[in-house]
Amino acid sequence: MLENFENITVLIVLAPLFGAIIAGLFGGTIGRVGAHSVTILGVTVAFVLSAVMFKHIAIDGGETINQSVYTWLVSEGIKFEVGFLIDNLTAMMMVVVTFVSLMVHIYTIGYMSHDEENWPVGSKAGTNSYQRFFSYISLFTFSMLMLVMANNFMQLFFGWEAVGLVSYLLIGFWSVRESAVFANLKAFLVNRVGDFGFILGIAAVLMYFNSLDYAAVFNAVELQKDLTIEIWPGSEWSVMTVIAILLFIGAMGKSAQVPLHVWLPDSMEGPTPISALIHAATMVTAGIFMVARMSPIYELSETALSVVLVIGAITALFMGFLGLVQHDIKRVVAYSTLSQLGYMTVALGASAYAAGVFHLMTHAFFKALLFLGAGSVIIAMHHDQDMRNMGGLRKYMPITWLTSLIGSLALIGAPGFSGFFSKDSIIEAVHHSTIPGAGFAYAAVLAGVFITALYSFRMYFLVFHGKERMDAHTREHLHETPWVVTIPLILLAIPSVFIGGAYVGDMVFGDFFTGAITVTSAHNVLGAIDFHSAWGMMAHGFLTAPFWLAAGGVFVAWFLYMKSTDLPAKIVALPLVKQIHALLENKYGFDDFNQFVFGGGGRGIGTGLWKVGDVAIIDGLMVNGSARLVGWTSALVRHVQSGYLYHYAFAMILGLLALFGLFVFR
Amino acid sequence: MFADLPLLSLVIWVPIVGGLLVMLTGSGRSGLEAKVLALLVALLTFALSIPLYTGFDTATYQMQFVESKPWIEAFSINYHLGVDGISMPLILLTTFITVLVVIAGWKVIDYKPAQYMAAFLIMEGLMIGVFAALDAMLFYVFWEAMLIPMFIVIGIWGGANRVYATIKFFLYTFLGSVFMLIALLWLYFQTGSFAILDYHAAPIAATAQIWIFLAFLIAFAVKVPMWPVHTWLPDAHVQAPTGGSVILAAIMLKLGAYGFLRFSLPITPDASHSLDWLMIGLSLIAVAYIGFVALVQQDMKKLIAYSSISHMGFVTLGFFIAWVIAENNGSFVGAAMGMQGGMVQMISHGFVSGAMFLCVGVMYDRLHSREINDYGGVVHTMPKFAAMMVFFAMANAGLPGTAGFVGEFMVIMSAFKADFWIAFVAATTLILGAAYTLWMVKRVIYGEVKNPKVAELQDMSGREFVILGTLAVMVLWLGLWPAPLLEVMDATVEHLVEHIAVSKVPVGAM
Amino acid sequence: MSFEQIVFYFFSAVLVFSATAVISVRNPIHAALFLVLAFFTSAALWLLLEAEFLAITLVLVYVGAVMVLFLFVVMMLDINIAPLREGFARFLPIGALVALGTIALMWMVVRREEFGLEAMAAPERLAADASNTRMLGEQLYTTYVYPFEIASVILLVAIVAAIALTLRHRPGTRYQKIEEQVAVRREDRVRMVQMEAEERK
Amino acid sequence: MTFEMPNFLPVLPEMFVLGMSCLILILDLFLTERSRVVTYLLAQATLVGALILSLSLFNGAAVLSFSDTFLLDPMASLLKLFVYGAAFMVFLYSRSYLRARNMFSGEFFVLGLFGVLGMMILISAHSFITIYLGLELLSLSLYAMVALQRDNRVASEAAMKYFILGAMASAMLLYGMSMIYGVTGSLDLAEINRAVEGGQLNNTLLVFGMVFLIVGIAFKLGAVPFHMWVPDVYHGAPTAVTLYLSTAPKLAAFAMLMRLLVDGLGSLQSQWHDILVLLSVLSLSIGNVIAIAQANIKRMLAYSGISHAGFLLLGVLSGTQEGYAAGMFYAIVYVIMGLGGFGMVILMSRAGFEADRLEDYKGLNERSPWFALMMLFIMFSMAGVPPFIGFWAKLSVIQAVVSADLVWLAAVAVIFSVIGAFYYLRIIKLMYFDKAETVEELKPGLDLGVVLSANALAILVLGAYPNDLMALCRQAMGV
Amino acid sequence: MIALSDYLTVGAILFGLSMAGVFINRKNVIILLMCIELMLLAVNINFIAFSHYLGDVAGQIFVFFILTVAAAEAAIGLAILVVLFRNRRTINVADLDTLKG
Repeated sequence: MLENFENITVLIVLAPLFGAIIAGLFGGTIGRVGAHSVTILGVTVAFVLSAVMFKHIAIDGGETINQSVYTWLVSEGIKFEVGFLIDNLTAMMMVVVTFVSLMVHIYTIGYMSHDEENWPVGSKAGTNSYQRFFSYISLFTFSMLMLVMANNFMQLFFGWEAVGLVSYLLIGFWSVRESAVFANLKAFLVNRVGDFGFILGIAAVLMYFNSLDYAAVFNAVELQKDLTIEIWPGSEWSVMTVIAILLFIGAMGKSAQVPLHVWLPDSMEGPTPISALIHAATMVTAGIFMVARMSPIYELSETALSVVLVIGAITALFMGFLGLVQHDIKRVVAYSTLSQLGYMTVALGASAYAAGVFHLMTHAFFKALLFLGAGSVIIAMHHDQDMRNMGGLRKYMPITWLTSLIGSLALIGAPGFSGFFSKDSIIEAVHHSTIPGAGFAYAAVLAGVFITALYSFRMYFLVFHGKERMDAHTREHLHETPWVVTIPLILLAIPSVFIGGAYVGDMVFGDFFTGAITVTSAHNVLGAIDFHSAWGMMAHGFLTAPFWLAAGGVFVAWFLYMKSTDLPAKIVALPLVKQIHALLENKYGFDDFNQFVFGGGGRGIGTGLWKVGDVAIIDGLMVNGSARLVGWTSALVRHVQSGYLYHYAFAMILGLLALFGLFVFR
Repeated sequence: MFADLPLLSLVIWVPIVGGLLVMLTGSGRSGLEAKVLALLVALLTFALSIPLYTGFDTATYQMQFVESKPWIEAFSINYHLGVDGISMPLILLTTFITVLVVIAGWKVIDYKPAQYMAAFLIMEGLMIGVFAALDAMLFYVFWEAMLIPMFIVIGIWGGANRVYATIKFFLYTFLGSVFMLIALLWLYFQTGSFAILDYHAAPIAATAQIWIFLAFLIAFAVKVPMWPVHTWLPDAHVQAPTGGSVILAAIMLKLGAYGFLRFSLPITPDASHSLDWLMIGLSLIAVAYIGFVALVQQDMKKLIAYSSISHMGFVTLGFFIAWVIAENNGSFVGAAMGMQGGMVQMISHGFVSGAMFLCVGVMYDRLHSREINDYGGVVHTMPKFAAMMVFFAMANAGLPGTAGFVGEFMVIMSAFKADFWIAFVAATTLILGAAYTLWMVKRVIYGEVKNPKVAELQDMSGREFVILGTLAVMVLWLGLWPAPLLEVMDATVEHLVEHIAVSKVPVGAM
Repeated sequence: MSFEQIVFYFFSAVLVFSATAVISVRNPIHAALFLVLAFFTSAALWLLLEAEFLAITLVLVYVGAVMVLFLFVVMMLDINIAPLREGFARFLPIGALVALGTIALMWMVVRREEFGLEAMAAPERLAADASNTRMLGEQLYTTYVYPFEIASVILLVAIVAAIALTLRHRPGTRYQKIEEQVAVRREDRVRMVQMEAEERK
Repeated sequence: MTFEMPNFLPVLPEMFVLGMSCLILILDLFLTERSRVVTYLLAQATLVGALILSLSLFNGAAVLSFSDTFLLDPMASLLKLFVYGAAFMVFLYSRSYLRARNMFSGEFFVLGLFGVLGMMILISAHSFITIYLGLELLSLSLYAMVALQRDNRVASEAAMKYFILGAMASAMLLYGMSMIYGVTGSLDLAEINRAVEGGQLNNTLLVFGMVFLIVGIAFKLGAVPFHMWVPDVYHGAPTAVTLYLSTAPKLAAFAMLMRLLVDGLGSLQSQWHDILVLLSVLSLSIGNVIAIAQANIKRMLAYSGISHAGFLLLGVLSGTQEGYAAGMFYAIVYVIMGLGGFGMVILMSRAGFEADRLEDYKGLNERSPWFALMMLFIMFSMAGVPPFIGFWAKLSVIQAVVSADLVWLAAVAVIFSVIGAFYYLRIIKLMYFDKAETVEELKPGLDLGVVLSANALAILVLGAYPNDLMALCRQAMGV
Repeated sequence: MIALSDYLTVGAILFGLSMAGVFINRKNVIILLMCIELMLLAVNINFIAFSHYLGDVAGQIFVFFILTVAAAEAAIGLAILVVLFRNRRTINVADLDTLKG
């Protein structure tokens, strides 16, 4: 059976869906154990088969699978199908998704074990919330697989929206919390703004390629690349640029690029496991994956590329800053996620798709690790997420401490850790890139390294070292989290350390992605980097600027938060810093702006159109107005019927004269 | 076995006669016998309508299941029935929804249940008649007669302000349709026949086409409804009983759109061409303007009503996009996709909006309030229901995988082919639709339980679960595999596009 | 000016005058009498037109019957003239205006040359023995027998209606019903009552 | 002076009705209050007999008699049939009503029959004289009937107004006749038509006379501005009489219209066309608009009747045979609907209680769903909503108008019919949407209930299958 | 010689006067009845004049019938008048205004 890969692909997708349906519909009957068993089983099957698939495609070099499962609809001869495309890129994504998902499933058993406490007494939604959660994350796995395995835009959009839906459901999982349901609405709407561009992009593709099938489109791009479209009179745009930018708007929404990033920090309202799975490892990287997948199109538009580059750079740097001022442990990680997504985007913009995707993979592991570590800490802290109440946890929970340290090192790109390889290759790539905005981007990513190190280790020191700031009661109950929590940590720590070194050769500088990703020779920045071996790169790494910046960051963090802990307050008190700090505190004012302009504005327009347009003018004036007019006329005219005979007679005479008049005056 | 039966006549008259019977079973006490009988009739009708689908030949655009016998020789008016790929799905939709509506009214209606059920059955028959009529006068008779039961339903079982709403509804639509009547008579004097298909073939001078088109427009625009003649809809919806709202949203609105396909486009293609800017403009206004208006509604039914208008904007947009496509691409390729998108949107909106109204109804039956602010945290007391509601809300917001997505997707696709900015405005529905729907969901379903009454709510009864469940299945099916629906209408729509592509203005005449 | 013309203009003048009087005098009795005058004068005009029978009929039927009926009614319903006196001049101008307007308009039409002498010369006088009555009678009972019958029905209806409307049995009036008197029995008249005596206070 | 025996055969119905009326008149004198029903039965028998006679005489041919003063053509036969029918229904409806108000006297039926006779004469008149006499016979009966309830103040006022205005109108009609006579030199419609067609007559004079004629006709039809009597008389008269004079005479009026304008002055169509347009537009607007403000259903129906007259004129003014057929169809349909409408008022009334205020219809659906439904049929039919017969009537006249290239007029008509729909809807609103003020069961006499149901159901059935009635009207007009 | 138009003029004047009479008389219903008689008289003059100048007897026949009808009309009119007076104790035209609107 393992030979028939067409069936395997279907099985990979359906296994988690099956688990999700069982756990979702029959959660009440099968109970908690039943629910998490069935979903974990489903995801395990998916993972194992993905691994098999990965071996078949990537390692044994089996030829790319491009199969159609069924025809969604046919219109004017254009077939919209549901189908799968499995090449190295997809295979890699599948393994990452299913692996992290599996880890998160296991981890969730521990994390959600006391979920009933999060629900108000007597809430029917509270019962079975555990099963529901598992069904959701399995459903997410299904959707994400649909997304990455799609072989056409329509299905891509399906997965795209499906993961959005699940994310919506999970962010608002604790639906009793106003903040949570606000956050999930915000997340969905912001994503919709992205999808708005995305669907227009798809429409453009359909218009110019008369097909939504990847293969068909990518084969035709060369022929269409000189087409232009007139968006508004007198402005000719390259079709490729338009398509690329429209699609990228979608990516901005999903991958939380400035200015559509605002939903991601709030999404931390959701339970930590999904923060790890959805908002760090997989879903938010869908945009990155998509752009990489569309590389044949992007390669044809330098404009689009530098847009991507600049947006990514901005995100990478400025979101990093925000990490510095956060006290909520999850939000720190969230902002670091934003910043790392920025790095990936930069890579894409620099046409270093491979590096971007590679960073996507490593980041998936160590960021999931960091989140789960944070989650483990939160469990230990009885769901207190404020770092100011932590400190010195190292001796209470060694495994969490160690794994988190590994995660942080990987994140700041300490040589040897997987993050190092991916991030350094990105920086190098940008260094070699020549397209507009590359200079700025290079500066941004370099600065970003320092910032990353600073906030990561600020968090690390505040949590695991220093004096213990939590209250007595909490301290007594402090202990290492159960194995279901720690096992995933360990399992994730391993790739966080080694995967980078192991695969950087093939994936970034090798031909792993050939066929999946297209890079024109003009943009081939990775080719420009001289790479001999992972070891060599590592050794060389100690001499490069990024390393020293990272080290500096770590040192500053140590100095500020271990050595003289009262210094930060003083610094913040300084005049100029004060304003900057305030600016960072309210996140550059993005939220206030959106609240006011879009939230308020939308409601304002709506009220205006409704009250004035509908109620006042159409209804009041035209509809009821005419009715009132008739009634009024009638009440008036009826007085002609005065009841007096002589008036009646007069009317008759006048009528007679009038009839004569008809002939006299014509 | 069904081939020899006059299926269409059966599907039309069984519910009408059944309705009369139901009325005669006496507006008694619980009216249980009336309800049971009504359900049987509705199910029978549905069963009778199935062969229309199974026996349907998707290969041809010709009318099928045709029946024709002379009715009024004086004016050569015939009792002429038939369906094609456009009308057949709508008939099935009608028979299907009516069954649900009957069930929905089961426990809720205690005042004169017999009359209630009868009204709906008769309405069903008349609406099917509209879809099946191939004779303009027959069409008009059904079209007008349909108003009577609806008028009664809203007026008797409606809310506080029902009288204003129902009279507004009646006069609005009545005013709209009388102009169509004049146009039909004029056509009769041109062609000497009331057969719609003859009108399709008849050449008409350009100016005359404009007038006819406008006359039709008034009639159909009111029904659809299009801005600015839409204001009867929110009132009617808000005041109507749940069943009424469902029929109204799921089927009656479709009649207007159907009219465009059956009359305006094929009879006056040149006028449609020269006035398509108007239609597209109004459609886009419906999408955007109404979207914003829906955003600020406090009354759930009003909100859904406005969202209906906005969704119907897609339908009309899809219908009238053809010529812009032709101008910008030199061929009508892509026009059919728009029309099919509009058609799919009609069907899917039938399911989704119907389901939404039923959801509101479920809550209204318990709390007797439609105010969003009276709710909040419903999920804690009615989790099953909440799941349903969120699902349908997502469908309403056009989530892929649900019925709501397909139509919008296709229309946007072909709108982009026509013009970037048309597609741009149309696509705003992704944002607006999600905004007003989910914002309502947030305030109604999620959050803490503030209203103590909400704390006492009971979750869905089996009856309600069956209704919503069935609809959910349909919505999913249509979303995941719309191919069968498209297959049914493909030939017809393709032919329609070919038909409108050629001018009907007689040569020399102008 | 020939004799005929003198006669014509004289009677027309009187006719018009009396007509004006009919609509303008306050006292209905005077009005009635002026109407009688109007009938007389027009009868005279008809004689000029050689419609002797009708002229006579007019005098006999109208003056003799209808106008008498009028006067009878006027007097029967003893209406006090006082309120009828005031508020007449108020409407006179507008009334006069209407009257003049209508008359002018009609006159403009009828005075046209089509009806002038050159268009329609006055027919020469009939022979002395020519009987207008006979002429009418023959027509009436041959060609116009059907209308004649109808006219009779109309008169019948008039009778029926007049009676139905005005004849009324006074409820107060008593009639002697012999059959009841004969059929009367003792218990109809006499009633035995039993009542015990009460002691005086 | 030779005198050939006239052909009595075609006049048999008239003779029969006349004879029976006289018989009843005499018989009634010898009847006591209790056996008064005999009069009623005889009256009905008379109508049935006349119906049978007319039916047996009904053939496509047109027969002249009594030296061309009498004409029996298909139109006449058909209209007569419906006149009998209408009168028959009226008597059926009125019986209990009259009893309750001790108006159940012979006079009512006798005068009613004489009215019928007048209509018959008018319908088959072929000369100014017969037209005038028929009209007067009808009018005089009606004047008397309106005042028949002697102790009724409003009724007598109504009668007085009706009489004065009616007399004025007939005087104008006569003046017009005199002018036409003067110009054409004849009283016979056919000869007049011939003379006019000849064309060397002076047009102004003809039109001058014609206008007066039209005034007379318009008054009878109740078309604006000669409608002033209609609301007051309909309102003031006892409902039974209102029922009578609002239905059958409309047919006679239509016949009069046809005889004078079509048979007589057919070749002046281009002239009277404009006048009728003016009249119909006025009637449509005034009638429908004022009806909205009414609180009394008899008055409201009166105004609706005025607007219906406007519609009827629409059919005729097109000047085509189809148009005349449409007008005739409309008149007949209006009679059927009017019977139902006023019949409902009678059905709702009790001794000492006239159900003529709109409030009296509140919550009828609770008191008697069945009759509420019947009233709903009638109202929607009057509003011209399919599938009821009223729709087909409107359709056919509007079709006639459109065929005469008067699309604007058609538009005006439909707009006002929409405005008019409002007050019909209000009745339904009262019956169905409002709570009843009184809970007492509505239990009319069996015959009354049956006849009303039959009437209303006829409206529905004819609406579902109007073909035969239309065909009748059309072949009566020789289409 | 007297022209036909002269007679017609007389008739017209009479007719106009009597119509105006119906209009301006607001006090007494009887006067209205008289006005109507006058109208008919005017019409009769027309008919007779026409029949004389046309040399056609039909006009006179018509007048004959008009006279008959007028008599009947007068009878009924007066009967109604009597009923009215019995009910209201007045025949003032201005008082006949209970029916209006």
